Amino acid sequence: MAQPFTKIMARNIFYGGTAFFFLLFLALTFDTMGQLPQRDNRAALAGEMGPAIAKGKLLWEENNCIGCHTLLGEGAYFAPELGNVYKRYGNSTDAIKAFIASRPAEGIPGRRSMPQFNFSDEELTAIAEFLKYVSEINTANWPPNIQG
Amino acid sequence: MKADRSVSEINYPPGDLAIWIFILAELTVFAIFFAAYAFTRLQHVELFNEYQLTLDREAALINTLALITSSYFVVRAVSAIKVDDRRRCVYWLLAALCMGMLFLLVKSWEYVHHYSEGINLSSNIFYMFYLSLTFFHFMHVIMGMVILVAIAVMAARGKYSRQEHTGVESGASYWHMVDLVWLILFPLVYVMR
Amino acid sequence: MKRLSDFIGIRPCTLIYLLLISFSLATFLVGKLGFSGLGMSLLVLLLALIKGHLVGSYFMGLGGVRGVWRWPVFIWLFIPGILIGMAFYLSYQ
Amino acid sequence: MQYQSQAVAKPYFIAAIALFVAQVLFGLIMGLQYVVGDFLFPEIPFNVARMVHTNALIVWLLMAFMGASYYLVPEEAETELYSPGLATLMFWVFLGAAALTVVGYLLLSYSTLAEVTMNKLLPTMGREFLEQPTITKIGIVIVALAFLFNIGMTILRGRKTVINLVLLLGLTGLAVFFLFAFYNPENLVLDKYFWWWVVHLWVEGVWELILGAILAFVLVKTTGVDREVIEKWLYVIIAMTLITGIVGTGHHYYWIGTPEYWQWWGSIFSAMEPIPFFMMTVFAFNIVNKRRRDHPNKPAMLWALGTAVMAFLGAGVWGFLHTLSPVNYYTHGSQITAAHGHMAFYGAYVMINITIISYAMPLLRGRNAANPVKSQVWEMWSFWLMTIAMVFITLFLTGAGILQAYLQRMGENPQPFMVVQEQISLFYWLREIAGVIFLIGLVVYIASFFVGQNDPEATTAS
Repeated sequence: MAQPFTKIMARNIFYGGTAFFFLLFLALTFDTMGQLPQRDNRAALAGEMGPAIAKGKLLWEENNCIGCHTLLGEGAYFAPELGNVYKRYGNSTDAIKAFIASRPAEGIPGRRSMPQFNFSDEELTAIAEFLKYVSEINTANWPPNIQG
Repeated sequence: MKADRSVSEINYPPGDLAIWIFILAELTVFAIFFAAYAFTRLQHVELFNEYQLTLDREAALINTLALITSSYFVVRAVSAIKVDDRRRCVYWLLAALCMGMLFLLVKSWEYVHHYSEGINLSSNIFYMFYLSLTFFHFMHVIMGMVILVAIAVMAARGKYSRQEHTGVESGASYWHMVDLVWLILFPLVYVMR
Repeated sequence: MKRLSDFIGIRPCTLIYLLLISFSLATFLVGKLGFSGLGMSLLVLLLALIKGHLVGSYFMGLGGVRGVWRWPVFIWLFIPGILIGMAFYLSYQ
Repeated sequence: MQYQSQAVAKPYFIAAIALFVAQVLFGLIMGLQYVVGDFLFPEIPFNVARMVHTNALIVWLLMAFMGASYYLVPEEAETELYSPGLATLMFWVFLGAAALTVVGYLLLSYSTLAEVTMNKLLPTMGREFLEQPTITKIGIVIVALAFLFNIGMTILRGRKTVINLVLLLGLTGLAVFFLFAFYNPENLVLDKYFWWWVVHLWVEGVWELILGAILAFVLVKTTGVDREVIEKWLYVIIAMTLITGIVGTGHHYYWIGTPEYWQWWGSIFSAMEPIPFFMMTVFAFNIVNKRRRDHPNKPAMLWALGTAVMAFLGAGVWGFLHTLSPVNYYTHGSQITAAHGHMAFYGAYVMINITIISYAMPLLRGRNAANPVKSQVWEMWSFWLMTIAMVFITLFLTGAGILQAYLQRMGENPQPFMVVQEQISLFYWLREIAGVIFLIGLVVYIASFFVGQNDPEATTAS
């Protein structure tokens, strides 16, 4: 006698299992959405610097920073992690601004170099405030150390 | 019960192979979760022992009895269909569903109680495990009940018989799996300390 | 099991059911009476594993199966059982 | 080729291969920039090369999926395509949008491109893999909808096989989850959370349905094994894929501001993600062993088996390597991720597309079943060259990643990122060499379409 193994049963398990685990995923997502206010530093977004942070994020995106850097570990792996750069630079937005502004337009011979983006001071402030906001997200102690 | 196959020639479990692959996958997830619970407890023994006492053991006992009883009813339902007694098969399945419903009610009541105390997955590592394990199992009970409803309807429509009852056996196997998981979960999370 | 159930005059599955119920009550009592400690924990674990084996063998019907399919539930109980036992043992060291 | 309208697949396949070449060339540029930092700077900075590399990959995989669908759906449904004209039109729209986007990447600075395409109206640009201008994204949605309509109507009109339904489900999921690309809140954590609904639920979710359906189709065709057997295993495998893969999304939610329980949920479920890949490997070899005939198209069979093995290695094994949260704590965002990404994409999606191209192209070019022997030999050489090169790329990147994690994130004196990069540059050189061999393999692959074309077609006996 052979083991019964029918296509109908396999199909039912596929649909049932998929629906089941998608619902589970939605339930966990629902819980996560409830927890995020305690972790994602949204107070900063609602605060005085909120507009600057939002502008900084847009500048971050429109200059494709993620194409070289990682942010909270996601992105390209060509240039340093920036999720904690504010802390790495001694909790200083000015240091971040100075670094970005000082990149040579023609690069550094033989080495990787960040392009010169010719940002205005206001834009530099926005980016630095965005990076400060990111550094204050609760990331479960990642990265392991200040080097990112 | 008429033995239509002698014991020695059966070398596959009752029900469809596909449901067994599914059962094994589910059991694996639970096994990893159980081991993770035990080893995480090792690092937080006092915390686990303290918060374990906040759980409602009476409710868990009722739930254990409910699931064992419903599993037993499902066994009777399979026996019934094997002698072509469709009516009784449906009755046993309905009885099993009632027990499942009891489980859901009691467990929901527990959840409401936790919720009113502001306990959630992020409260501490014990509640994280307790809620994850029981909620994941809770969803399995719902899933199992959906399956039982489906086979009860099919049985009532006369889709199963003495010769062809793989569907009943498949659903029964899944339901026993749900019971089996709880039989480990109950002592591990509620009693062992 | 069959012979015993014949002797008492109930179905084998009913006998298993009664065993499961009594084991569960015993487990509950251990908690209710506030017993703790390594010995008690391992005893409760053993009861749980036996219950699991009864469900696997008699309710799921794997006890009467030849070959590999006889074993998945047993193995499933065995491996986590060992791991849980080990973790509790270590927590008392 | 049994239905005239299957021919619309051909331009899709050709364009896919052309974009594949572009992808690999830009990959080599990036590989060189890793060790010669100022290479092509500031003309093609790294971020631009990377955008072209990853976006070309995504677009060519999508193109090949569409080509595969246009090829296999009519044959499965046993009817002509609902609208071959729409399929051809959409091909040109898609190709045009892709070409314009790449030209935009290369000729304009990214911020200018954002300005020209009015990103501020609905900012969606500048997130990894979703760098396309918003207007391109809208174009992708339109093309995808037209494509789904065409395929859906064809299936509705004809025979509804499991392969067709699973494929349609996968493609629908692809379109639906892409919509999350348009959700880009100011809150970075929310942004990242739902960004993964595109990226993860694509590659570890619905794309695997597409992969499974294409693989099943090729196996049905080349082995002659009973369709019933293949279809029920297809269901079991994709069931396992989604059971583990959906909650497995949690392995991306360890360190991005999401609650810590994801470390458990993500670890446990993603630890099980290799299982469906393993099942797929076992399944493919079993079916081939049970074959009722020897199909003369040997490379197609080779690619099919290669997909099963390499997807398991790349997605399964290399994924498992760093999926557990205590490991991922040290490897997150390191070269380990890059290693996994390379082998998983090649093993699962590049290879499945080459499988269907390898199977379908001889037929689309008017042959009975297969290419001439010489062409097949070249193609099989390309298989080994590219696959082995990819194994080495992965191994070198893994070496780089382990060292990187060790020097930068562990130990007493963690060193800065750039200092560590200098120290592991040997691995990057070796990776680049393996990359060149991959390119040679790709050249051989393309050459296989042109060599020995006047020879007689291969038959089973040869």
